[in-house]
Parts: sequence; C-alpha cells; structure tokens
Amino acid sequence: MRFLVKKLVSFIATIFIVSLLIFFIFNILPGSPAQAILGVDADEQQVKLLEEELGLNEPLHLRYIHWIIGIAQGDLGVSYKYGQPVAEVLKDRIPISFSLAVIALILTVVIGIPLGILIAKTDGKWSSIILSMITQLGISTPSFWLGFILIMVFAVKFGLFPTYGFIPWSENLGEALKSVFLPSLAIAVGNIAIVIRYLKNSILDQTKEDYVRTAIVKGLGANEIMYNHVLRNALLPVLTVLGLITADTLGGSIIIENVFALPGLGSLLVTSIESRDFPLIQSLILIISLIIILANFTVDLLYKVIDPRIRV
Amino acid sequence: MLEPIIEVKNLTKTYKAAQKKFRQKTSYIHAVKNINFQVLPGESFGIVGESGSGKSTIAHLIMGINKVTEGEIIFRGRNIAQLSRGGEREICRNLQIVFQDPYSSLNPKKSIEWTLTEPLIIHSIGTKASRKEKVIEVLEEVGLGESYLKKKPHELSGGQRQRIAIASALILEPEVIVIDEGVSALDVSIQASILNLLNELKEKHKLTYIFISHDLNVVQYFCDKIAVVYLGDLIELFQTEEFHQEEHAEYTKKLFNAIPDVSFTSRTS
Amino acid sequence: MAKLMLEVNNLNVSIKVKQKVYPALEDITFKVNENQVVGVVGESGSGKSLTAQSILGILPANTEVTGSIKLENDELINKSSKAWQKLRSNEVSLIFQEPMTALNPLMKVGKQISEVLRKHTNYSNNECYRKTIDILKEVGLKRPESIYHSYTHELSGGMRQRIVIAIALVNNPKLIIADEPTTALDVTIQAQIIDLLKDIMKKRNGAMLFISHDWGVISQVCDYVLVMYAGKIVEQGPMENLISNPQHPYTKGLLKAIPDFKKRGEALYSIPLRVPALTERRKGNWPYIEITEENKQVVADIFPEILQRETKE
Amino acid sequence: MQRKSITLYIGAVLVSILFLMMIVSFFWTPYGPNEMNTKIALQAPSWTYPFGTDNFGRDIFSRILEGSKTAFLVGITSIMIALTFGFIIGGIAGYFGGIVDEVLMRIIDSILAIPGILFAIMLVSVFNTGMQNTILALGIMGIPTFARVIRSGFMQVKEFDFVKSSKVKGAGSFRIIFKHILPNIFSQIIVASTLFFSGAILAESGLSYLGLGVQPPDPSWGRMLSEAQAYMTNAPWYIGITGIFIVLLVLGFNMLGDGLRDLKEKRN
Repeated sequence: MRFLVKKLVSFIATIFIVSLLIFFIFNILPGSPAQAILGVDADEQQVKLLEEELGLNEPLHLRYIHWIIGIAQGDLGVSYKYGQPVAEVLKDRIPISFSLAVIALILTVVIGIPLGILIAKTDGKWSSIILSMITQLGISTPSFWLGFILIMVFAVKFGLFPTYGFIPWSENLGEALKSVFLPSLAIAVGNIAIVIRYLKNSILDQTKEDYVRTAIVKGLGANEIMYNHVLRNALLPVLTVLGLITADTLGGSIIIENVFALPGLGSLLVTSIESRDFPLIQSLILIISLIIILANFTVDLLYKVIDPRIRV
Repeated sequence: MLEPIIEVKNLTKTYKAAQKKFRQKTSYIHAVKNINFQVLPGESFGIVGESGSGKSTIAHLIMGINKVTEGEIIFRGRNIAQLSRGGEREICRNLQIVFQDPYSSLNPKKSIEWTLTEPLIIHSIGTKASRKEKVIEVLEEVGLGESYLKKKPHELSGGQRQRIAIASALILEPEVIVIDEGVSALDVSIQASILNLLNELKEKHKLTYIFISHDLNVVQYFCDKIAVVYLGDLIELFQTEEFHQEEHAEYTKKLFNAIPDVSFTSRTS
Repeated sequence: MAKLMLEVNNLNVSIKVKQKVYPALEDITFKVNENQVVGVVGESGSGKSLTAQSILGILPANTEVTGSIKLENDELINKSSKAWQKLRSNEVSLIFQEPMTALNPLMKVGKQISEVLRKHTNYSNNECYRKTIDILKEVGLKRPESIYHSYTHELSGGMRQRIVIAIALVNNPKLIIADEPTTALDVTIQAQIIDLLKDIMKKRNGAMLFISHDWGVISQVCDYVLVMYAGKIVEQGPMENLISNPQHPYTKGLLKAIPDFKKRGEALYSIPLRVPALTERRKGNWPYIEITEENKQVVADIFPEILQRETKE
Repeated sequence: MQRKSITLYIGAVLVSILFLMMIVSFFWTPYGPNEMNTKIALQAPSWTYPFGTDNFGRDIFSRILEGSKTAFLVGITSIMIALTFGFIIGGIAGYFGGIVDEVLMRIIDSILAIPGILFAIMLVSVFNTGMQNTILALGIMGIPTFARVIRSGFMQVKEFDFVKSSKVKGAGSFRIIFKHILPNIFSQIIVASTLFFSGAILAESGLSYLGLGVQPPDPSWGRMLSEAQAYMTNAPWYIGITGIFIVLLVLGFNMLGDGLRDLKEKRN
C-alpha cells in the first residue's frame, strides 16, 4: 500500500514538473507568440489584439493554471492554425501514432527477449561476437534512414508494403497492419538491439552470482538454471530499459511519421512548429510526455509484482 | 590519577527511521545511545560488538565523520562533539583513523607519495624537500621503504596497503588513532605483523589507540580495556587483565563463550 | 575400519592466464572417511576453495586438471556434465560462505529446497513438501511452514545460512563440502551454526570437507586437518596431534601468529613470507619463492623442502 | 577478453578515419561542396564523382566531407555544454546529498521522462532553427544524462574510505572533489561523453532531416537525407551513402564508448 502511495505521489510530482517545464519553456522565453504568428511585419495594434484574444495578456501563473485546468477537463486550447480546438485536431491522429508505438513495442519485446537469451547462451563463440556487432549496428542506425531502406527494399522493389500513408483499422485490418508495419519495424530495430544487449549483459552478470553456483551444485541443468533462476533476475534491469524504450519509441515515431507520411502526432508536431502553432505544440509535447510518464509508472508497478524485495 | 585524553559523555546518535505506514509519526532509530567512557593516554581501548552493535558508529562520531545527535566528546578538556573538522586543524592532527578495508582506504589513482604528502599540504607543514623527507621517514617506520614512493595502491598487497594507511594516519603525529576493524580483513600472519607494528609505534610515539573490532581474540590480545556494545548500548567496560576474575554481564559471557578456541581441550568439553 | 568416502590422489590443477599455464594446486593427496570431518586450513591464495571446486566439478573453464578424485571408488575426473548433474546434491553437495548471496532473491525459500528433490527424485509434490519441512526442522528453524513461504530478504543472516545448509542436506549426499560456512557470520551465530553442523554430522554419519582460514573454527569441528600453502598440502594429520604437536615449521608459524589472551604483552610471530600470486608461480618450483643468498635462510626455516630440492639437483 | 579489445579497436579506427576526413575537408574537397551544375544532376557513382551527384549536380563526396565538420562540431560543443552543466548539477546533488539531491534529481528525472529528441524539438521550436540553436538544444538535452552519471559517480566515490580518510585529515570540499572524486570518475565521464556524442549526432541528423536543425548553407548529413528522400527511387546511392556515413560515425563512437567501458571494468 505504501509503495503504491509513494509511486503515485512521485507520478503526480513528475507530471507537475514536466508540465511546468514545458509551460515555462514556451512562455518565458523571449519573443511574443502573437508576433511570431503574425510575422515581423505586423503592427503593434494587431499584435496586442491577438494577444488579448489568445489570453496572452494574463499573468504567467494564471495562464499556467488555466492551461492545466483546461487539460484536466479535456480542453487543450485552440490551435492558431487550424482555428479549432486542439483536442479536435488530435482526435484522428492519436490512433495512428498509438498503433505505430504499440506494434513497435510488441516487435521489440517479442524479438528482443528471445534473441537476448540466445546470444547470452552462445556467449564467447564467434557467432556471438558477430551478433553483438550486428546489435551495435542496429543501435547506431538512425531509424528514419532505416525507414528509407525498408521502403526501397520492401515497398518499392518487392511491393510487399505500401510506401506511405495510413489505412484506418476500421477499413481493412490486414491493410492497416501493412501500412504501419514498416514504420514500426524501423523504430523497433534500434530498440530490439538495445534490449538484446541489455538482456545479454544482465544474464551474463547474473550468471556470475552465487545463487547460480548454488543451482549448479544442486545438480540442475543449464536450461533449468536459465529459466527457473537466472531469467527472472536478469529481466529486472531490462524492465527499466523497456520504460526508456517506450519514450524512445514515441520520440522515434515523430521522425518516422514524416518518412512514411503518416498523419499522426509526430507529423502534426513538425507542421505546427513550422507554423508556430504554440498551443498545439505545447499540448502535444505534454501529451506525449504524459504517455511516457504513465509507461514508467506501469514499469514501477510491474517491478513490485516481480520483485518481492520491494516494500518501500 | 591520570587525566583522560578522551571522555565520551552520554553520546547518542539517532537516525530518522523510514516511515512504516503512511502518515505515521516519524520514529527514530538509535544507532548508539547514552555511551559513556574515558580513555586514558597511552591506553589501547577496545570496543567490541557484533554487526549492528554501533561500534563503528562510535568511531565515526569521535572522528567527526558523522554528526553527533546528543552528548559530549571531550578531547583534552574540550568538547569537540559539534565541531566541524575543516575548521579545527589542531584536532585533525591529533585524532586520526585507520579503516578496515585496505582496498578502499587509499585513492587508487594516486601514488603512495601523493597520499602521504596530502596531509602535510593540507596543514601547510614543511617545505617540499622536508615533506619528502618526512614521508620517507614514516614509510620506514611502518616497515616499508623509499622504493614505495612511486607505487600505486593496486601494486601492493593487503598488508602493505594497511601499512600505508597507518603511515598516513601517523604522518600528522597524532596523539590518538582510532583503528576501525583495521586488521579484520587480513590473513592471520599478516594480521600478526600489523598488530606488532601498532604496538611498536605506540611505544615509540606514546600513542593512544581506540581499537574497534569484532574479533575477540585480537581484542583480548591487544587492548588494555574492553568495552562491550550491543544494539547501541554499552553493556560493560572492564580491564582486560581482570577478565578472568570478574563477574560479567550475561551478553558478555555469551559473546566470549562463543569464541572458538584453538585448543583441542575446548572441543571435547 | 571406517568406510572410505573420498580419495584424492595427486590432484593437479593449473590455470591458464593469457596463454600461460600456472600451477594452482600441486600433488594434492588426502582421504575422507565416513563419519569424519576433514578440515582444510590456509591463508588466502593457498588453494582451499579450488580443492573444493575440483571435487564438485565446478572449476572455471580456463583450468586443467590431472590426477584422481574418487568418490566411493567412482572416478570424478573427466565426468560428462550430464553425469555431474546426477552426482551433485545426490552424492556431493556444497555449503557456501555467503548466505546473503547464495540464495535466489526472487524465489521462495521452500521452492529453492524442494527444487533439489524434484530434480533428483520421483517424490510427489506432497512428499517434496513434507521432506522440505522436515529438513527445515532439522536445521533448527522454528515455524518451518511459514519459512517455506518466505523470501530470503525476510530472513536473518543466521537463518539464511541454515537454509543454505538445508539445501545441501536435503538429498542426503554422501559428502558435504563446507566452504568457509561461518566466516560471514557474527561470533554468536557462528557458534550456533558450528553446533548445528556437529549435530548433523553425528546424526547422519556423513563425511565432510570443512574449509576455513580460522583455526578456532577448524579445531572445533574437524577430526583431521590439511594445512595448505600456495596450492600444496604442507602437513596433514589428526586434529589433536596437529594442534598440540605440529611438525611443519609453516604450521607452527601459523599457530603462533594467532593472537589471544595468553600472548598479551609479547610480540606475535609473523611468517616473513607472503603467499605468491598465481602468475608468480612456475611448476615444480614450490613454494615459488625466488631464493637468493639473503633470503635463503629465512625461506629454509619455514620451508625446509627447498634444501632437499637443492641436494636433488 | 579479446573480443572486448576488438570492439575498442574498431571503434577507435572508425572514429579516427572520420576525424581525419573532417580535418582534410578544411583544406581540400574534390569539388566545391556548393558548386552546382544541373547538367550533371543525379549522376551515379563513377571515377569522377565517387559517390555520385545530387539533384543540383553537386558532388556528394565533397558535401559529405563538408558535412563531417558539422557532425563533429555539433557533437563536441554540445558535449561541452552538457558536461559543464551536468557536472555542476550532478556534483552538487551527489556531493551534498540530502534534500538538495532529492529536489535536483526529481527535476532531472522528470526531464528524462521526455524523449531526448522531443525535448530537442521543443527547444528548437522556441529558440528557432540553425546551427547554434541546434547545438544549444542538444547540449541542454544532454544535461540530465550527464548530471545522473556524475551524481552517481560522486555518491559512489564519496563513500570510499579514502575520501573519509582525507576529510579526517582536514581536506576541504574543493580538495575532495578535484583531487579525490574527479580522478576516480574521470573514466566514467569519458565513456558517457563518447556515448553521448553518438546520441547527439543521431539527434542532429534527425532534427536536420525534419528541417528543424542545421539550415543551409551550413552542410549537414541529416539535411542531405531529407533532400535525397525525393530521389529515393532514381538516385538510391544518394540516400544510401549519406546514411552510411551517419551510421559509421555513430557506430564508431558507440563502439569506442563500449570498448572503453569494458576496458575500465576489466581493470577493476
């Protein structure tokens, strides 16, 4: 119970700090958003008018409070560019980014964990050296460039997947999956490599622990030791990494959506920066951050499930 | 009657305990409570106890490494309990400590010469040349020579490192040295040589030792007085010589009876 | 005549470091009988633990072994890993030094014990549970049912060491190796564990190899003792004789170095040689000390063997 | 054991080669990196143009050489920013501990919840695009990472007996930090810097690809990729070769960092 309360407090504190940070970066740094929207040629009168319209003439702390209360009520402000509520603009785009991220995460876990175990088992042999070079390569490849390569090979050359665009899930399940598969894979490859490396190192570290020697002396076989003893212990640090990877996946999707011309949150973010649509940018960044904080919170709770030592 | 060189009065150290339940009142854990003792000049004063007894806490409090919660530590007639070490150069010089782990008590990146010169630089003692002379002198005193000046800690064995740690405590010519499990990590033969060294140095420099240990054999051999601590309390204090004549507290008896004796007779009894 | 359990003959272990081979154990020969506790004592680097690892077949990969280790006439050297799995905990088991780390923190204590039975016997779940509870009782744990469902972090150091002992005993091995089983414990807990081990050995007529650097503990537990230095047995003999009348100067030196009440006021003896590191050793050159004119006398005082070596040459 | 040195070796070789390329580009490039000639647009690699030409007929090899300057400049300067502030924040938190540490780390951890690239995008959207602002954004992005590494280093070393021993001998905070703690966490800082370098290059290329990073006429590999995207099918070498250089540089620093870390662990 205490654990939950503590984590909940820290969860809320993190949200508070992040929201404050985002707000202040957008609001106390020099330059008036109204000026930015209207361009340098606009006269003072126009700027003043727009500022009033946008509520920019209120004191800073009130604006923050209004913003936060608004968000809590689902009111994310009004987009300068689209002239409609931000929530409205986001509605159609969230499912796209969400599908992308979820499929990328699934790929990461489903491919990364078995491969990590496999490589740990073959440690020291040449095959494992080569595999570890490949994971290095995976980590070092920019996901958007990998996206291009995937398009060139699988979409253009073999025509297995569409080159760009999103087909809604409601229209055709198979086609929808096809349309997000390549971008998800492009994001996942680097993360798969990270999971493999972490899990491998974590398994090898655990193998040196005394309790593994105990298990050997008990007369257990290599597989029993791996699956009954080592793996659970080795997965603990990987869990933390999965939290970080969730953040990375969402970050990666911002760029990848532009490569595959997917109308998700990421491509919206880039166009709103170009048009200096501050309410939209501010809310978008907050929403993405909130998802990640929530993911980290979930990881914390999972820890509690897996590790009996956590009672704090 | 000799004046005590160190007198500890009602020494107490508490830590804030982690709250067990939400909205519970903050409770405090006593690391040590109401400890009283006097150490006479030239004495080897032993403090023994099992893990968690607070024996090391006492050492750290005397050295000013941890802050005293309550009570007094009187050194040469002055209460030093609340003094910060940085400000009180004289006390720094006069009270030194040797730690248990010879592997972590020397900075791995620095040469022996650097480590031994550092205290002299901090206290602005001597010139460059005279410092080097002093360092060599101390090295020889602990049974090592000039050839060790340029070595790094990883080139030395556990026993040699412990000698360097003693040298670095010695170089400021202190009156009191606290030895916090200083021989516990060593093999018996090396332990013997370090104990001999400590006794020689004591004789030569008129040192006073506060000797913290869990090893009862070592304490019985080395110390003039023994203080037994258990769960933060000082259970008993006695002269080592009189150990076999006196009546002792229950815990003391239990503790000392638990020592496995190296004579065959005790086994059959 | 007591039954012979373990017979080690001319055991040599060498360790390969950076393509070079160094001797870690040389010519180890000793026996352990049924109902006997054999102690192994020595400084760090003497090869005590390596001896234990050889008997359990858990030496690191960069080692080479020659000689013979027979457990009830069954040769252990060069056994396959499948055969080793059958042997461990059935025939020979190990009590570790560090109770804090020797147990899996994420598995319930009961499961860690019953796992051994599940692997090596055909007991039903129920029988495994009952046997586990029995062994928990035998190692002196009260409320075994609630201990069964505990995790290690919920237990004290002494309790954990009892669990480690229970794991070693649960399958009735013929030989138990105890590797510094009390070193990490406080002195009062140590006394309890020593009593427990003595009790169990008496009850079970088992054989035990007991490794320790602490002469006090060794003298409490063992019937027979091996003294090791730099990978070789310097002296061995029945406990009584060895302590009251040690033959080898090195053994004498070690015993003289132990501080106690009676030696107050006099300087302790300290052996003026240190155990050479593995990479300083050359095969056939034991005790691996470079002999010069100056140190010859000192070395010969402790290791008279070197004089014989010279006359042989 | 050997394998670890292989990683270090390959990393060092890759980084040195690319570093040399960068130095060379100051004195010599085969063609002017901005020399346009639409007659020879989108030529495939040949002896005259080893990496081919782009849509304006510019020599891709020359532009890649020129772009390596940006990559190293962005990497090195953003590390300097991140390291300086990370050291101050992490050092204060780690050295003093207690409430100061808790507050600082709470903030640092919260910032770390925002993905690095998103944080950089946020800063760039406020600062505006361009080389300087990109560097500034990436530098700020790295502060939390360095603060964490340095804090944990401080915490670790602070507990060693040699630090207590020096305190007992009267050493002040300045001496403790710069003579005792810093030399012992130096290798950790080097490893973190090497790994951050590759992160910064990836982030820069991502930002520039989105048009939010380095702006023309400053050369940038990421920018080149976004130009190449349109000619993906008829000039695949343009996108391929440019990307490979990003991969090589990032790979070099990653392997160097990992190799150094393994070396350090081996020594302990």
